[in-house]
Amino acid sequence: MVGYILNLLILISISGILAGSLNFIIGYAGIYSLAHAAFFGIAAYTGALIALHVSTSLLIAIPVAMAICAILSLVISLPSLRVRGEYFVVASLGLQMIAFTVFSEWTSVTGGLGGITGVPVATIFGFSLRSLGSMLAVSLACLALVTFAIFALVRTSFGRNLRAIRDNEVAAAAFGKNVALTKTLAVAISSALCAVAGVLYAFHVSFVNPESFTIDASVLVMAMIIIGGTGTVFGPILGALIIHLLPAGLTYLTFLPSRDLASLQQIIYGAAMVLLMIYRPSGLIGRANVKDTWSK
Amino acid sequence: MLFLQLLVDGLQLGALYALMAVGFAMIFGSTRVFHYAHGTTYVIVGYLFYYLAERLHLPWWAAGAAAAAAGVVFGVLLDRWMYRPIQRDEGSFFTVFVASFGIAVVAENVIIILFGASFVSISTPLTRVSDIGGGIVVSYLGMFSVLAAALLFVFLNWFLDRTDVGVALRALSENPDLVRGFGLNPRKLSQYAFAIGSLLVAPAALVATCVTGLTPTAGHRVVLISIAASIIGGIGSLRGAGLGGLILGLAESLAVWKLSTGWSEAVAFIILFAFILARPSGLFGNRARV
Amino acid sequence: MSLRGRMTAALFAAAVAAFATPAWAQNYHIGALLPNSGPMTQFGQLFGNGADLAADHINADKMLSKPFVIDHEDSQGQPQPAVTGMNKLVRVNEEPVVLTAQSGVSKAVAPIGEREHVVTINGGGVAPDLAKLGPYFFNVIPLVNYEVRALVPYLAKEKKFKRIAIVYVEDPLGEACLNELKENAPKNGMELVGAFSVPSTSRQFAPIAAKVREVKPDVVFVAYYGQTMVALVKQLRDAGVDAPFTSYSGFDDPDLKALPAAEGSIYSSQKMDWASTDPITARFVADFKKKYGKDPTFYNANYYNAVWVTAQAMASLEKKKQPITGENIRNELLAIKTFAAVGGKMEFQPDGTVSMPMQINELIKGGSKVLN
Amino acid sequence: MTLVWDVENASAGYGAKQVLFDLSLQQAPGELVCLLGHNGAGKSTLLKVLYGLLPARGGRLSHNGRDVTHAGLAARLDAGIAYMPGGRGVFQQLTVAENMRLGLAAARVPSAARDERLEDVFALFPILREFYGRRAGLLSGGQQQMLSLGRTILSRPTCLLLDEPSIGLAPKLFQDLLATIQRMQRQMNMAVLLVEQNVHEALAIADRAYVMKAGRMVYAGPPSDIDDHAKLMELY
Repeated sequence: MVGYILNLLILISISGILAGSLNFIIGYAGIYSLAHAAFFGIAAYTGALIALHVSTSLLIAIPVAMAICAILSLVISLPSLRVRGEYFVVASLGLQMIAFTVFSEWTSVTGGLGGITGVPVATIFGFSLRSLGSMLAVSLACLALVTFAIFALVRTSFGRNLRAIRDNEVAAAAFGKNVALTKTLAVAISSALCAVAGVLYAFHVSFVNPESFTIDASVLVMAMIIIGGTGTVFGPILGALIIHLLPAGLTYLTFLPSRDLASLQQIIYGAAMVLLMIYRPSGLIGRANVKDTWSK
Repeated sequence: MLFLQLLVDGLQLGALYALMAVGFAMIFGSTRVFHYAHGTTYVIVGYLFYYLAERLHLPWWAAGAAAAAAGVVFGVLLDRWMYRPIQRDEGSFFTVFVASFGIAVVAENVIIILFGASFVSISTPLTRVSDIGGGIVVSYLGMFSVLAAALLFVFLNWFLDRTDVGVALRALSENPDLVRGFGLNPRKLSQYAFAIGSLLVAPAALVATCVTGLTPTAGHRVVLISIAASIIGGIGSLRGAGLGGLILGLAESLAVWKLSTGWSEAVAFIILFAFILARPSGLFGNRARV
Repeated sequence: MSLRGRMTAALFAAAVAAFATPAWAQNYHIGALLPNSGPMTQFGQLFGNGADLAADHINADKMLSKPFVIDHEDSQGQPQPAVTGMNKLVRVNEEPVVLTAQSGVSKAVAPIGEREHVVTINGGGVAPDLAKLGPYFFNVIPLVNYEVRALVPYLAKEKKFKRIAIVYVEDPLGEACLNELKENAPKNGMELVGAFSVPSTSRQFAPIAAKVREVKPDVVFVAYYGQTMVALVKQLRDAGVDAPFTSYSGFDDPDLKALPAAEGSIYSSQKMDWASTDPITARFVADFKKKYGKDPTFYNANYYNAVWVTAQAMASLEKKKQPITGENIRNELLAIKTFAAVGGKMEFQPDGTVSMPMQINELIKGGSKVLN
Repeated sequence: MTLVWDVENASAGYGAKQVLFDLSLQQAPGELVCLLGHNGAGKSTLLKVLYGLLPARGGRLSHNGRDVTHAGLAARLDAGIAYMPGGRGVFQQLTVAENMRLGLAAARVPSAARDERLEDVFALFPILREFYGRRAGLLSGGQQQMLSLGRTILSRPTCLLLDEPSIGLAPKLFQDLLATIQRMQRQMNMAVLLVEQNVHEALAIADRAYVMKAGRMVYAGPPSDIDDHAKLMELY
């Protein structure tokens, strides 16, 4: 029982990191990326491969994955950043599709659809994270660090530039801000932070395959921050909590017909997304007046 | 020989892709709604067609027409009861998208409860190929796909060039505020966009129900293809989306000519990637407006 | 309410919900982690039906001192939900045994089973890499290698096919079929004239059909599974591939049996004589028809067997007055080794795989018949 | 006499931001009124409220004696109100013909009557006939303004709302355009409400003038009273 809750909390922490890192570009920079699961996946594969071939230490896997994700995000996002707004979303969706194809087709590295199995238990300072409790402690610590990093980043002049770009890109450019550089950096930072979640995920589940990094996953993360509230520090974490607890809670509603239970779960979940978007689009703890920054 | 056969197959596939993509591009271009539930329209049309034709034994043309009509109604109702309220209060592009995705999830699972998760398909001799000479084989439905696409494109061209609503829809995609400035009602226009966009996905759904079979989750792929084709063709350009769809269909088929069959899907994405890298505005796209 | 208040409340609600489960001690429980939603749902139902019937029989026979219950969790056919479901079964319900299916899901949950000493039994996936998932992982279905080795000689000798082509999915299952075919076709005097891989996401097979027609095979091996195989067979046939199809046990699929295009296909499976007078098989067949109103398939039988042998091991442990734990059940399964099960004797190998005799079947209108 | 516009205590705004405060304005039939004021004084906003693009939050709008405070766009078009937006007022990607077609469609002119309406416009702006099939984006700034104005009068309005027609025009062209506007007003007996930055030119043709400042009316009266630099500066 305790194990179940610990497991759920670990997944929530990982999702919290993921959602927080995406919120960094969506909520503070106005860059709507649907390719987040792709970077999550790249990090997870990197983490798994490092664990299998180099070292099981999180202190090695996480920085390497962060660097790889940041570099790849630069290569990939530079051309995409040339287009704006909705166009970037569509372009990022394309990247997500390509990433999935690469994950499933580049068999020699990713193991194809079969994925990579038997990722060993993570270690940190030589201490093995075999127990769920220690894994949770590390995940929570990472979540706290990432959240604090974002909290601190948006308060620097870089963060102010980001918000200036989010609110009015043309005006920001007119004030001499280097819009392309700022946005690219933001995407790189976001991808690097997202890598933390990817590595933790690979170690926790000890199995990586492409199905965990589909467009559905990207949208799920998106839903987390939209439900929780964009541009807030704790919104993404709340969103992650809800998205994980909703299906888990539904399985306890024993009066639902068991054959269709899974489908009913999905229906409730989809309907919740729709209703929230109609009636509480700023998210549960969103900014009071989102109109000015959200509308085109 | 193989090349010609693949070309013919690719044309059939591309024709249907083109229709789906143009439908999506029409809705996206003129209303800025990222209509993820476009794929849901496809699935609804297909399943209704299956239900009417295979279970209720309606004549195929009546079943097809009723299913297509239902798709149009679905699109228009979504616009009115979901996208409009969201856009009115919030206007966020992304809020609309998430809601649309939610609808896709709901519809998919309702269909699973109603019809089960496995394939449904309509058995008809029309899907069997026959030799049209030189070892090239085509099925009647394959020819129908190409013909339907051609006819719909002619209709679409006429509609966009020669009718008030068509011209207004093009205007809407250029500048929605100015449409109001002219005294036209963008909301009414967007319903037309949804009606026509949804109608365009119907032939693909009807053909797929017979040829490839249909699953409740088929809608996702429809959206992915539509989006990829829209990017390749240039967002905002209907001609571009149509051409993009055709290119994707042809590429998917012709890829196996020299390459291993495993590449057929990836080739489409490689083309997409090349466009994103080298020409993010696509074939006919204007540079994104601010 | 403050943010912290809200989060605490949500957590508390989850904890209450989680603890509010019935008292487990009164019953024996095992878990079933099957695809109850998603593209493999059809199979999830086949698997679940077989397992549920076995539970009925075990309780009817009073084989164990307490009622026997199967707790179902949905794997959605995908690793991540499967891991969540597995954790729930193993850590909340503390099930000693979990039934699973499919390579991807099995590979994802097997490490949890091993770590927590929970026996994990697969009765649906046949990919060869399922043989290497650790000491707690059992297969009650023969893996595909054995099938191809039995199938190819039949195709060559009885059917006199000379040219065989394969259309396969790019995953361990498809590649195993390809490799076995590469090795076994020449041995039996057949030529492998073409090997065509299908990307796992593809639904459009006309181009592949064109390639298959180009090599003019006598018979086409399809190595896929689930709904996509149904679509593949239908489209290949529609697009002018006239050669008969052949495949492994994955072909024993109600959708394929209902598909006119698949008629006449030849496929291998574990030996299963439904008309057998052996009491276990006869009872299974009769009660299955009674309960579900249709004929059983291998998959129903495999999951029936998975539950059946588990209960036997439990009963044996009860007799020895040993606690019912995953570890003890595992040791007992390997110690008993040979079980009387539906379809005949089932013998576990030390690596957790099972060896069973094979048979060759042909799909006929609305069903299948045994050829040898 | 029924007033074309009788606006009492109108207020309006965007989101949380209020732009217009308790505005009142009157216009007689056939009268050319110009509306002056700084950038951001709320002139364009007032036009949008009159045309129905932006709802009034308070006050009452009366047009030809009818309360149109809550009337929709179509109802206002039918009532004879037409609006020429500020900035780019034509669809760049559409041809001249298509822009005109949308004007006719918006005014719900039956197809039989369309040619006649077009001829009216061609009579005023012959250049539009010449470039009828050309994409509007390819026209010069002045030609685009003519197209925009021509499109506006397709509905044969009795009340024309013009938002800074001078934008992007060379002084000479602007003079011509103003002359045309004045001619139209006289010939068709249209009430014209003209928002302009070029104060002196606008005052020269206006029958009456209003001056706005920070969302409030600060002057209403004959143009001659304020056509004097010092006086105007005081108001601004």
